Amino acid sequence: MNGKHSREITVAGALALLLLALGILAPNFYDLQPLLSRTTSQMPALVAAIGITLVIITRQIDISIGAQFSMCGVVAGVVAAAGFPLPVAVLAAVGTGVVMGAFNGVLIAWLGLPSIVVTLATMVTWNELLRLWQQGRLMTLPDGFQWFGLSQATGQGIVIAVAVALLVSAAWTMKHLAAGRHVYAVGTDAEAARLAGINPKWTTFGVFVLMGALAGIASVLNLVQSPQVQPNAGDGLELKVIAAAVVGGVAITGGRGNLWGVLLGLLLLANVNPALTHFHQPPYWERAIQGLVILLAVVADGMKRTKKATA
Amino acid sequence: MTSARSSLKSLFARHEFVLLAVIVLEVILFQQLGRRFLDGANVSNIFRHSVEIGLLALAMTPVILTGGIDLSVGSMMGLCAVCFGMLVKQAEMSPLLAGVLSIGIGALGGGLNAFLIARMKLPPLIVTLGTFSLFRGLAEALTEGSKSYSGFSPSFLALGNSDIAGIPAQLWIFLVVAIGIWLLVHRTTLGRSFRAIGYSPEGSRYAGIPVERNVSLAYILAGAVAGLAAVILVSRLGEARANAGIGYELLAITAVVLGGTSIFGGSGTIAGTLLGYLAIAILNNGLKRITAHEIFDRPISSVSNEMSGMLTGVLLLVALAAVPVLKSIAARRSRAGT
Amino acid sequence: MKPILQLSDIRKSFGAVRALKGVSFELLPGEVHALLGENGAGKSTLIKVITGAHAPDEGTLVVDGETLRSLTPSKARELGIACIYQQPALFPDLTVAENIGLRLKKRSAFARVNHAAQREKAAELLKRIGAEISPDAEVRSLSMPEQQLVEIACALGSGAKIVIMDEPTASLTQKEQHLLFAVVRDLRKSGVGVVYISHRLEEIFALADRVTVLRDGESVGTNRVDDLDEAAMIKLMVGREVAALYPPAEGEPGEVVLSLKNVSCAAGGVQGVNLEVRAGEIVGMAGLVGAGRTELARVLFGITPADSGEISLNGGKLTISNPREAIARGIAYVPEDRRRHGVILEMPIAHNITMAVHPVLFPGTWLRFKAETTMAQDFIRDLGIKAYGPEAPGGSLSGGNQQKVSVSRWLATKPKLLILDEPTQGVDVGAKSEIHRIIRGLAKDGLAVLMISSDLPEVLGMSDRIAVMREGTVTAVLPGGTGAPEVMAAALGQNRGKEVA
Amino acid sequence: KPSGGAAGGKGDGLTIAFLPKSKGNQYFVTCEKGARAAADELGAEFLFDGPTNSDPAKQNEIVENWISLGVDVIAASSENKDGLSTALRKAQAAGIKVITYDADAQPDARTFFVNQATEKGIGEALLDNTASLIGGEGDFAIITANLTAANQNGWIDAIKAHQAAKYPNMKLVDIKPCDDLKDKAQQETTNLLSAHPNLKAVISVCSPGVPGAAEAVKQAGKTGTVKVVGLGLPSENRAYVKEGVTQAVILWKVEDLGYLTIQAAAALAKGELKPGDTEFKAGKLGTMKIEGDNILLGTPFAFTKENIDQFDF
Ligand SMILES: Nc1ncnc2c1ncn2[C@@H]1O[C@H](COP(=O)(O)OP(=O)(O)OP(=O)(O)O)[C@@H](O)[C@H]1O
Ligand SMILES: Nc1ncnc2c1ncn2[C@@H]1O[C@H](COP(=O)(O)OP(=O)(O)OP(=O)(O)O)[C@@H](O)[C@H]1O
Ligand SMILES: [Mg+2]
Ligand SMILES: [Mg+2]
Repeated sequence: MNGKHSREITVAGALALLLLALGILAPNFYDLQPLLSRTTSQMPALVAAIGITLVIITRQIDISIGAQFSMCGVVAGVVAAAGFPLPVAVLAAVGTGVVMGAFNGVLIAWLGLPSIVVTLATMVTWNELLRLWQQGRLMTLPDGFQWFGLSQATGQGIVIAVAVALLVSAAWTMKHLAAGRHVYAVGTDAEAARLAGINPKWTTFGVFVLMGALAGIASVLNLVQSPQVQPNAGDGLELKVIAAAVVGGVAITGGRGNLWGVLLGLLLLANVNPALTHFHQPPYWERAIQGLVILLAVVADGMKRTKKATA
Repeated sequence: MTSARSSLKSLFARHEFVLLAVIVLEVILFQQLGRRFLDGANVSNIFRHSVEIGLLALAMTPVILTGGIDLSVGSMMGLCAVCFGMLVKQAEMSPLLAGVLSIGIGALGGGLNAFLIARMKLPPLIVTLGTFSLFRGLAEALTEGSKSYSGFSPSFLALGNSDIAGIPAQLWIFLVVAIGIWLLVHRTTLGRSFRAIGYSPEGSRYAGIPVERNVSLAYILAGAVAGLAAVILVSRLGEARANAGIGYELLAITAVVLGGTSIFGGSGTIAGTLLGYLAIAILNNGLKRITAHEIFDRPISSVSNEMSGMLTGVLLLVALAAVPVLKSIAARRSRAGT
Repeated sequence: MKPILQLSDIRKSFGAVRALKGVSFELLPGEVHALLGENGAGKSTLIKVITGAHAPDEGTLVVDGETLRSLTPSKARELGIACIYQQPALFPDLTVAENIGLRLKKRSAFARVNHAAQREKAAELLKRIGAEISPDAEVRSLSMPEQQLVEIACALGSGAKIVIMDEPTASLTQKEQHLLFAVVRDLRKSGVGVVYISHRLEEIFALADRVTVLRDGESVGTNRVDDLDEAAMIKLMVGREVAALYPPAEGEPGEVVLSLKNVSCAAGGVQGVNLEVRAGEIVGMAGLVGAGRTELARVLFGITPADSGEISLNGGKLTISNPREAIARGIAYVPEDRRRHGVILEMPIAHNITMAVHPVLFPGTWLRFKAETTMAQDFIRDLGIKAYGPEAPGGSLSGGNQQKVSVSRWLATKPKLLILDEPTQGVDVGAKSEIHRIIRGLAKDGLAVLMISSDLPEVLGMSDRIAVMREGTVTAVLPGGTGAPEVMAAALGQNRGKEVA
Repeated sequence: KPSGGAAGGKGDGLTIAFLPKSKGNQYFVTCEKGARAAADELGAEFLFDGPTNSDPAKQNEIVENWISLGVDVIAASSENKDGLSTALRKAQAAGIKVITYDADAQPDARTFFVNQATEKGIGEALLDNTASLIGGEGDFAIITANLTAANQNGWIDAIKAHQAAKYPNMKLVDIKPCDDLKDKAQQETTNLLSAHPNLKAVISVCSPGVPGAAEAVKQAGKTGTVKVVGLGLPSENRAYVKEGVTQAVILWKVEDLGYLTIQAAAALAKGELKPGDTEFKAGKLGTMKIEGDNILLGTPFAFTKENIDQFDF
C-alpha cells in the first residue's frame, strides 16, 4: 500500500524542489503574468497528455498525436479563413481529430496491428500531407479568434479551465465509471477482459478516438493563444507528452498509472527549460536534462521492482 | 496440419514476394516517368544516400527480433559524429583511429541501453526514448549547439564520395556488414537465441540461454553500427554536426517492419529488412527524378520529400494490413474448401 | 426436465486444426455434467463456445429456450453463464473486490462504480465459499490457489444458472478442493447446471451425475456416471484399454548423484533442505501446492540460486548460479509451466529440442541444420512425438506431445540428474502412461530422477522413494510403496512420518 | 563535359536547379516565386527541391541528385555551410556551374554568392535599429532557429561584434533557440521577459520567431516597453507592427533575391557572367553591382508601421 503513490510523491518532491529553488534564486519566475502565460501555453500539452495516458494504460502507444495536433489546427485555420465562425472551426478541429483517431483505432483494434507501427505510419503520412498542402505557410486567423474574442485574462482563464476540467473529469471517470475500469482491464490483459465481458476492441477503438478528439481540443486551445497558426505546430508534441506520462508513473506495459502523476510529470518537464532561463544557464543542456529525467524515472521504477522482488 | 504450414509458408513467401514486386514496380514506374533514373550515377546515388539508414535498419533487426526497439540510434549518430569531429579536429587523431573510437563510443552508448534494458529489465521503448534525448542532448552540449567540424582530409572524404570498382565506397562496407549480420541472425546460435528471446524471454532463460548477455549484445551492436553510420555520414558530408542522423531511427524501424519483421519480436529476416530498405530508398530517390509530372500544381520532383514520406507511411500501412487481411481470406477459403 | 443448455452440431476450426467436428451436448438444471477427454480433445474449445469466447463456425446453441448462432462473452453473461477458466482470467493490478466487481452483473460502461457496495459484495462472496482473502488485496499478491478461489467467487456471485469449471482443481490444495466441492454441491442443490472438466477421474466419480466424453473433437457419448467404472471411462476416452498404469521399478539404485545439505534460498522461500537422489532411482516429491517444491527445483537449476548450504553432484561440491551452469553440470529441469517455460510455441520442434544444447551441438556458434534435424527426428521417434515433422511449430502439438518435446530438450543435454516438475499436469491418461514409461526407462538407464508432482497416485505409483515438502523444506523421506494417508499426513504436517534429521 | 544542356527537358534551354535551406518556410516560398518568374522569363527549365526537416544530409542528397540528373546550374542556400560545400564541389567537378544565394557556402565551392546583404550588414541593421529604439543602452536577447543554423550564427556573431564596438552600454543577456516554431519562440520570450526584468529588446533572427516574440511581449503587457525587432516577412508581422508591438521587421526584397539569383545563374551558365566582372545586368532589376565574388542585391530594408502596408509578401 505504501508504495502506491510513491511515484507521485517523488515527482512532486522534485517539482517542489525546482519551484523552491526558483523562488529563492529567481523570484521573478512567480510574477503573475508570465506565470499565467507560461501555464496557459502548457495546457494544450496537458490535454494531449490525458489522451496519451489513456492510450498507454490500454497498453498501446500513439506517436501520431503531434501530427494530429498540427492537422487539426490547420483544418480549423482553413475553416476559419473561409469565414466560418469560431464554433464551427472548433467542431472541424475536433471532428478531424476524431477521424484520424478512428483511423488509427480501426487498424489497431480490429486488424490487430501494432500501435507503434500504425501510428508511426500515420504520423509521417499526416505530417507530409500537411507539408504538401500548406508548404509551411504561417496562417493568419481572423480577428476575434484569439482568446475566443474575449480579453486576454478571460481567454487564458478559459483555456486553463477547459484543460483542468478535462483533466478532472477524465481522472474521475477512470476511477468512478465502469468505462475507466474497462480501460485498465484491457491494458492489463485484453483476453481476460474479453472473457469478463468487456469488449477490448471497442475499448481500444474508443481510446484512440478519444485521443484524436483530445488532440483536436488541444489544437484549439493552442490556436486561440495567438493570431496565427503554424502548420507544424505539433512537432515533437508526442515525445513531450509520452515523456510526461512516463515520468508521471504510467507503466508502458499497460494497466497502471494515473492522471495526477501525469500532471506532475508534465509540470516537471515543462519547467526544466524556464528554470534554465531563469537560472541564466545556456540552453543547450535542455535536451540532455530531459533525457536524464526520463531515464531516472524508469530506473527508479526498476529499482523499486528489484527491491520488491528480493524483499 | 501440413496445409496449415504450407499456407503459413506461402504467406511469408508472399510477403517478401510482394515487397519484391513493389520494388520492381517502383523501378519500372520511375524508369518510365523519371529522368535518367537507371543512369549509373543515379543508381550509385540511391545507395550512397541511404547507406546510413540501411546500416541502422540492419542493426535494428536483431534488436527488434529480441522483442525490443532502439529509438536512440539516430541520436547516437549525432553524438558519434560530434565525437569523431572532435577527435580528428581537436585531438588531431587520424580519421581511422577516430573512426574506430567513434564506433567504440557507439558501442558504449549501446551498452548503456543494454544495461538498462537487459540488466535492469526496463522497457526498451522508454529507455531508448530517454537516451534518444540524452545522446542528442550531449551532442548539442558538447558543441554548445553551434560548433561543427569540417576540413577533413580528402582521403577520408573519399570514403563517402568515391567509387571502388564502380561501386560507392561505403556500399562495400554496407555489404560486409549486411553479410555479417545475415550470418549472425540466420546462421549462428546467437541469432537463433534472438528469436527465442523475442518469442519468450522466460522460456529462453529456462532453456539455459544467457538472455541478459545476448540482448545486451543486440543493443551494443546497434550502438556500434550507429557509430559506423555516423563516420560514413561525416565523410559523405565533410562536416560533423550535432544534428547528424536526425529522424533516422524512424526510417530504420520503418524499413525493418516493412521487411516483415514482427515488432513483437521473434520472426523476421535480414533479406526482408534489405528489401524494405531498398523499397524506401528507391522511392525516395525515384520521386526526385519525376520532373515532368505534377501534383497539386507542382512538379513531383519538387515535393519529392513530402511525397516519399507520405507514400512510405501508406506502404507501411498496406504492408501491415495485408497480413491479417490475407490471413482471414485464406482461413475463409480453407474453411469453405473443407 | 427441460435442458437449460443445448448445443447441436458445433464445429470450430483454428486455421487447419479442426478442434470441434460436430459436437452436441446438453445440460440439465441441477446436474453436474462432467466433460472428459484426452488433451486436445476439444473440451476447452467447447466451453469457450458456450461462454462466447469463440464463435463456432457452424452449429447452434439453445440457452434457456433461446436459439442462438453464437454468443459474445457479455451476452453469455446476460444469459447467466459463468465460467472458471483453465487459466485464471483475473487482473493482477486490480484488487480482489475490483476483479469481482468487473465480473458481476454487466452494467453500462458509463454507470458509476459504487466502491463500498462492491467491496461488501466481494467480502460476502469470499466468506460464502470460505476463503480467507481480503477484498482489498491486489490480485498479484495472491497465490495461484487463492486466485482460483477468487475465480470461483466471481462465478458464484454472478448468480449464474450455468456454471462451467475447466480443470478447477489443477492448482488447488486439498483444503481448497473441499471448499470447491462444497460450492459445487451447493450450486447443484439450488438448481444450477454445472459443467465440470477434470482429468482426475476420482473427482468425476465424487461429483458428477453424468459424463460426456470427447475424443478428437467428436462426442463419443453421454453416460450416467453410476453406469461406468474407471476402466470403462478410460476406454471411452482413449478408445482402447490402458493396462498397467505405472511401470514397475527394476534394478537397484546406484551411486548418490545429488546430495543437498542444508540448502536455503531466502528469495525462493527454501529453508535447510537435505536430500539425496541416487542414479537409477526416481525420487517422487509430494507436498501441497505452495510447499516450495518448484522453488527448490529452481534453486537447483540456478534460476534463483541458493544462498547457503551445500549442493554436491556425483560427490563434487558446486555452486549453481544460472541455468547455463546447471546444464553444464548435468542437471536438467522440465518446468511445470509448459507454455511459458517449457516449449516456445512459435518455434519449430527441432529448434525447441536443441535449445539447451547449443554449445554442444553447434560448436563455434555456427548452426548445423542437418545435425539439428537428425537429433529432432531421433527424439520424435524415440518418444513417439505425434507431429508432422521436426519443422512443426510447438504450438501445433497437443499438450501431451508438447510435454514430450519439453522432456526431449532436456534429454538431449544427456543429464545426470533430471528434475521433472508436474510432468503430467493437464496431460491425458494415454499420454500420461507413455510419459511414465519414458521416465521409468530413463531411470533404468541410470539417470537420477527427481519428480515433483501434485498428483498423489502418480507419486505413489512411480517413486522409489518419496520426499515430502512442507513450508519450504523437506520434512520427510518415505520409502516407495508408502500409503497415501502417510504421505498426506506428512504433507499436512501431522507428525506421523519419519522425520529426516 | 559529362553533363550539359542535353539533359534539358525543354529543347536546348537551360536547366536551373534552385535549392532552399528548407521548404516549410514562407521566406523560401516567396524566394521561389521570384526565382520561378525569372526562369520563365528566360525560358529555362526550373527545378526546385529542398529539405523538409533538419536532417543535414538532405541538401547534399538533393544536390547530388541534380548532378546525376545533369542540370546546367545549381543555385543553393546552405543550411550547413561545410557539409553542403562538399556536394557543391562535386557539382563543379561534374561541370555544373554553382551559385549560392541567401546563405553562402565555402568560396571554393561556388562561383558567385548572391548577397542579399552581408552577414555584417544584416547584423548591423538589426542592432542599429534596436539601439535606436532603446537609446543605445540596456539588455537585449536573441531568438534563433536552432543553435546549429550556420547563417543565423553568422548574423548573431555580427550583432555581437557590432555591439562590442559601437554600443558598449548594451548587453546581450541570452540566446534562445525556438526550433523554427512560433509557439516555442513565444514561450521562450515569456521566460526571457521574467528572467531578465530589465530586458529592453528582443531580436529574432528567424522568421517564425518574430511573431512569436511579439505575442509574448503583448501578452506580458509590455507592448512598447520591450521592443521587438527581427528578420521576417511583412505579411507575417503586419498586425504586430501596426499595433506597435513589433517595431521593425528587417528584410530585403525576397522575391527579388530569387529573381536575381536565377538571372545570375543563367548568365553564369551561358558564360555571360564571369569571375572578375564588376557589373551584371539582371533583367527587370537592371544593373547590379558585383563586389569580388558577391553579387549585391542591395541593403536590407526595414519595414515599419509607416511602410509595411506597401508590401504584400
Ligand atoms: N486459439 C487456438 N488456436 C489454435 N488452435 C487451438 C486454439 N485453441 C485450441 N486449439 C487447438 O484445438 C484443439 C483442442 O484444444 P482444447 O484446448 O479444446 O483441448 P482440451 O480438450 O481442453 O485439452 P486439455 O485437456 O489439454 O486442456 C487442440 O488441438 C488445440 O491445439
Ligand atoms: N506466478 C505466481 N503468482 C503468484 N503466486 C505464485 C506464482 N507462482 C508461484 N506462486 C506461489 O508461490 C508459492 C510457492 O510456489 P511453488 O511453486 O514453489 O510451490 P510448489 O510446492 O512447487 O507447488 P506447485 O508446484 O504444486 O504449484 C505458492 O504459494 C505458489 O502458489
Ligand atoms: Mg483444456
Ligand atoms: Mg510447483
